[in-house]
Amino acid sequence: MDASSGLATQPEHPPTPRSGATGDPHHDDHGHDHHELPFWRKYIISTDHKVIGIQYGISGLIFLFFGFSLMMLMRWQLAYPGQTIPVIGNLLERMFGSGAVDKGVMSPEFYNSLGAMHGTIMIFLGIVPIAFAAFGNFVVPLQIGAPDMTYPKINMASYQAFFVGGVIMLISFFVPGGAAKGGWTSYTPLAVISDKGPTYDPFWNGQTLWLVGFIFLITSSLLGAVNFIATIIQLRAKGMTWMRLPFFVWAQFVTAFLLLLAFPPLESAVVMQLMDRVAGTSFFLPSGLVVNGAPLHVSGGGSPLLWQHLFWFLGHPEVYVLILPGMGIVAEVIANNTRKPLWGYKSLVFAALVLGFLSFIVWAHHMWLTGMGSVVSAFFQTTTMIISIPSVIILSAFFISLWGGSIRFNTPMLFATAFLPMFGIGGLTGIPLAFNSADLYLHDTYYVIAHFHYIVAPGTIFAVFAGVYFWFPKATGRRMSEFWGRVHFWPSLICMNVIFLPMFLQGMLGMHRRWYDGGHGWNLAGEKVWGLSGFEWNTPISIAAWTMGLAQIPFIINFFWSIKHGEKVGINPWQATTLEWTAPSPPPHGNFDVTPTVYRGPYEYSLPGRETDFTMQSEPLTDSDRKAYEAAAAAGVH
Amino acid sequence: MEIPYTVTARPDTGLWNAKVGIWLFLASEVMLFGGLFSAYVFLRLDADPGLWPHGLLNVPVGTMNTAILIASSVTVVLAWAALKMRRYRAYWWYMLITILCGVIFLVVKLAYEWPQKFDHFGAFIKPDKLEKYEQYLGNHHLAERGLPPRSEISGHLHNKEALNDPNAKEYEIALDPVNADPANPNMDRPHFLYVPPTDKLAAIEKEDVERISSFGPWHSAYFASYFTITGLHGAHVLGGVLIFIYMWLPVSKRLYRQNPEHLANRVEVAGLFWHFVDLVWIFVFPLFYLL
Amino acid sequence: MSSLALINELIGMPPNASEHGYQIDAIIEFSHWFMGVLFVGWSAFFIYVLLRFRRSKHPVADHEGVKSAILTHLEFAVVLIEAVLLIGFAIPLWAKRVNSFPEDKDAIIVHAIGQQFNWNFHLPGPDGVFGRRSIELVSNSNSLGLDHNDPAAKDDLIVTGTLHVPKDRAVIIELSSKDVIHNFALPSMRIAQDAIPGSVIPMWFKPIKTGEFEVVCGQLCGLGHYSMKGQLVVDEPAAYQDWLKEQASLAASASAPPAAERPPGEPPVGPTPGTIPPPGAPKTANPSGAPDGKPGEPPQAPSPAATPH
Amino acid sequence: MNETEEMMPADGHAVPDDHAAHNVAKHVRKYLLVGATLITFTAITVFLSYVNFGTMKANVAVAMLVATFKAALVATIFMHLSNEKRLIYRILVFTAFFVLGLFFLTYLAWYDPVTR
Ligand code: HEA
Ligand code: HEA
Ligand code: CUA
Ligand SMILES: [Cu+2]
Repeated sequence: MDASSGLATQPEHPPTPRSGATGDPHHDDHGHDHHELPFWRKYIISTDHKVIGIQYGISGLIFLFFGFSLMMLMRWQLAYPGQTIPVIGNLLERMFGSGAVDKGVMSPEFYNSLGAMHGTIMIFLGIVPIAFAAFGNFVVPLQIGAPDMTYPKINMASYQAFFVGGVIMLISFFVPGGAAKGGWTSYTPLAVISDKGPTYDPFWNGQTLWLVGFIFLITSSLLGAVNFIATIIQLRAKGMTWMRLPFFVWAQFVTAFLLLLAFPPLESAVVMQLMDRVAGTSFFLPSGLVVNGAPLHVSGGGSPLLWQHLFWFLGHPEVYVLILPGMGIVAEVIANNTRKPLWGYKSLVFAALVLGFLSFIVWAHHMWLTGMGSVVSAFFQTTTMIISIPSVIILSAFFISLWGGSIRFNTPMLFATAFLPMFGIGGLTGIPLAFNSADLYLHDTYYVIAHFHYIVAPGTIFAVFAGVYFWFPKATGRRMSEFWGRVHFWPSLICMNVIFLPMFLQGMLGMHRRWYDGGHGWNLAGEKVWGLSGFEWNTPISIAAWTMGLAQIPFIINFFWSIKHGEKVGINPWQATTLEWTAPSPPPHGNFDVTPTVYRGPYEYSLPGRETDFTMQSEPLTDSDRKAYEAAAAAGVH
Repeated sequence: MEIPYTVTARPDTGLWNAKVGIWLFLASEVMLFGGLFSAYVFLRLDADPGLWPHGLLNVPVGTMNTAILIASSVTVVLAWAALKMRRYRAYWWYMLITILCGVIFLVVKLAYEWPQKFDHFGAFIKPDKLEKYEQYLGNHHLAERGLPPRSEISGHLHNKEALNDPNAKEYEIALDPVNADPANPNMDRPHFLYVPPTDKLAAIEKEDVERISSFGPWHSAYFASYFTITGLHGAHVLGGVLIFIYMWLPVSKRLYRQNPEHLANRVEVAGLFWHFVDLVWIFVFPLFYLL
Repeated sequence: MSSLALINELIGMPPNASEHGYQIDAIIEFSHWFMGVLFVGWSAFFIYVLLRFRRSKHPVADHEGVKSAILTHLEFAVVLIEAVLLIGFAIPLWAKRVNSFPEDKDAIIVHAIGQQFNWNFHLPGPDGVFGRRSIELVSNSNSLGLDHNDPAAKDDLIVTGTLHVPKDRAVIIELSSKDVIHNFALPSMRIAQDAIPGSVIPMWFKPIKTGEFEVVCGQLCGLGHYSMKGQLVVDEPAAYQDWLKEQASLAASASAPPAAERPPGEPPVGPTPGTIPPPGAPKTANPSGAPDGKPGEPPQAPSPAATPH
Repeated sequence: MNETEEMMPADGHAVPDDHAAHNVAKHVRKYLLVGATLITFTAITVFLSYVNFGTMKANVAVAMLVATFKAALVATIFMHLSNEKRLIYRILVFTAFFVLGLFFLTYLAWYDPVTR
């Protein structure tokens, strides 16, 4: 498997050749309307979709890493409960106070904070900003041949809102009582009454800041979503018809709609919970609560389930927000590295749309055990089953796309291929969860944890890595080291599975989530399975998780090193067909020297009877092409 | 670098960018208020029958505000029409009226309606003490009429200091008509004109009171949703007013000179937002004031 | 149906101890078979393709790729199987769970009330009538606010942490909560249900094995969540009667407040960090019936012996 | 309003020759009419709220009916939905579907609890 086989180090000859197509980052200012800008205008408050995309990407990766670090702490507590955290134990105590870490031992509150914030940060500050905002911002306008987003200023505002939200989330670690402890789901009443001790400060406490931060994050996502949809609708280049859009653009389009329509109900719920915490309302507090043996003096008359409905109304679409961009990236990488068109492009697009549509009417499958009658549960079980079909279609289409290809295994392709079975495992294990009779047993166990981590961690994160390696040359004009890419890939793949496979076993034993003691207090966790008892499995898992951390070092170094010192490449190093590869790398303000015109579909690889095995979307049709397409249309292919 | 279709419509969609954007934004707004309203429905269905507060708001004022918002909606379209017909002066006047309407709406809400609620108190009597206050609650009559019992005695709290004074023994409340004359069936019906508390004083012992609170958001699920939804709506009104002020200031004249169609588009977009705010109020008004 | 439970056993599902449990096991088993087949099938295809069509082996890709309609067939098969699992198993199973509760007369009815961080059980006593509970009466000595003036409450029993039930008799548990949402999960009985403050939700099962079973709190409920452990002891009917008598006599001499009480305000204490035995530490079985996961006391180390086989 | 004192925009003529402007002129009376109708119906709602239609459900239904009618007027006339581009209808149809789902399903979930 020759790594750099497909890597053209000489610039290709695109329809619109350009002199300064070297990777020198200072070229990215050949704006048509203005010249040298001060640094802060160019990189801090820029309205250029590429800069904003990169801002999102870097911040997202850092948050991702931060969320990962939180989890590595949790893994210590799970593997060696109640033992002093080595090396950084005292440091943590000084940072977060003895309420969180006492003599190097983490407290239950702190563990819950870590869990909740790990989930929140990974999803809302890690994956969404990277997979949706970063790649979306950088790639989509380029792929549809647009000069920028429709509303550049709103785009900038979106990033700034995200940034503020993120900062608020971080601050919340350092307020009295620590960050939010109610899980990323913030179920009420727990979330409403948390921190409400005698020293309760209505604003400076973890849960309230979590809510405030969320309002910013939601605003950011909404602004982004509006921008994406409008851009894709309005700014497609001449000839870029809907059915010529790269699948990645379709994925982003559906994702944007999910955010646009699913986030607002959560925003309303967040506002209500905020009212509950600061204005003394009781939207989510029923009458007659007795906390710590003392009756709670609130008006009552609220409903805890109301929160769950509004949260999961976002919650489920959100999970497809996490996976769809990943699928989009994988689609691009696979098509490019199998050197053949994606199989069943139409059905892929259709499946993505159906997926988006259905994801709005399945949310109660997270609430099977809240006392749901047979009618409603039958409805939601059915919709949940149906929604798994489009996923099967998408994944199967990817698998079949491999057939007949000439697969080159460069780093992006390695991550993309790994994505398929990993998502497969995660997705398939969603099926038993979808039957609420089976979920009776599996609910809230590590089986659920394993289910979704298989999708988001070795799934989405791998897709993200694939995307980073794939579009890095476009953003910088240089590419990341193939060798270190492999050093990054294989350990990551192995660790991911060592981490998450055993969690299925733990879940089947009945070990539950959010257990501070990792199951040591429980007989059911003492049962042996495959040689180790349920809680003994925590140790290998944790070790793998830390090794995973080490495995990221090559990536981080490779990433930053390559920005300046990576091997220079031409504007189309992967010999890809989509429009972004016709723009100079890095593309200037305004992207294209000559606004491209599109003549053909996105994945015209290995067209018979050509000297190159790829044909750019912007390459005019020859007569032979025309005949070929007509023949194909007649034969009903494409 | 020029972004296409900011003023002229894209041929195949027939729309200019901002038009697409505002409608997408409004779609998300629909979901936002949809969430709040579904919460309202959810809580109201959950509430024990008959105990959902009723007729506590000032209907004439609410009606007036509704009329004002509708009027402002009219003036916004007229302003836009004026621009289309290139009558800047008319546009300027219509815009001014719109802004004034918005401001009046907000003032009425924040300076009149809300404060009125905050110094109106209700005391919830403990279940086992209800009998003692029968003269104010009239639960026997309610029972005869097949209505659920009530536990709240409301009105003007004379001795506010009693609220957080530990050795104060009782609350003095100037009763609302409902409690002043509980046996009278047409007292617990909402009245079109706001009926002030009577001068009939009631002394209520503190330890008989489960909870006493002003008619603020903490009073009940009803007021919680009332304040949250009208608050959020008010925020939208404020936003709209600010945008309109910007479009009304001289800067707009400059844009008008360069490219009147562009200004017209902006006004149309802002107007769409304003109409939506109006539209939300059209549902808020009956749900909270009338039902 | 242990004949079926291959995968379940393989991946460590503990033995079932309730009448309906085998159905739950069956649906999990079936779906795992279904998933397994899909997974193995696809993986085989996957690996074969990766090897056969790698560039060094297959330098020139063909533009068309697969033309056959296998995918549609595959989809159809998947849809079919999912439909069978859904309509044939899942939906009727749940309907049975929630629509056909046993008659009161041939069931044991218990009120279980969750609180941070333990379970309180309220038994009606011989008269079979539950006494009135109201939060006005909640106090340190009366955690559930049972109204002792209510004649029905005279013979009621309040037990904390551990509940005994007889074998082969349906148990109906009416779940509610005092503070936050908990979840009354009985893995070995294949039953679980959220305990949601402000509402009372019934659940039922029929134990078919004697022994001690752990009650897990399956919903994050605060810092003591991980130690919120209840105990379900399934006795032979005779032993169960003895337990009732014992409890009754205890209640009669109701002096000491229930073990689970703590003065209001004082934060609930989970196991103090550091007292949790490291992996491989000697395991001691639970003294039978001792209320487990009692705040202030570190949860006992697990003991494989405690769950019967 | 006097045309001559109108300020001329850059593009020269006070009224652009595209017929859109003329249509607009025609619409103005309609806008005023709709405004009047809306205010009348506000009055009607208030009046109806003092009429008891038997059950609470009925009262709510009536009030919501009137409100929906008013909302429809605003949307179709003021917001020009009576003749918009297909794209916008598409967006709104989806939104409407999901918001109804939100209402209906939360209602169902509340309506069908586990009891015995
Ligand atoms: C990106 C994230 C993501 C995705 C895509 C999914 C996809 C699915 N999820 Fe998951 N889910 C989560 C993230 C995700 N989920 C999260 C975060 C939670 C927990 C939330 C919390 O409580 O904290 C959760 C929880 C969760 C629950 C609640 C469990 C519980 O709390 O008790 C349920 C129940 O129905 C469920 C079901 C499903 C189903 C049916 C799918 C389906 O869409 C899956 C469809 C996919 C397939 C069917 C795979 C098809 C592939 C093939 C057929 C090819 C196979 C090939 C090979 C293996 C080589 N999920
Ligand atoms: C997108 C979502 C996401 C992701 C990616 C992850 C990733 C991981 N998660 Fe997380 N997790 C959640 C979402 C996620 N998780 C959620 C929602 C919960 C539930 C929370 C709750 O209970 O409320 C949870 C809970 C959860 C638990 C259960 C805790 C408990 O219930 O007590 C555990 C336990 O092991 C865990 C582990 C892990 C591990 C080992 C990873 C690993 O896969 C981590 C892998 C991460 C990386 C490899 C990042 C590498 C980053 C870089 C390399 C950046 C490079 C930086 C630069 C270039 C600047 N997670
Ligand atoms: Cu109770 Cu968790
Ligand atoms: Cu889901």
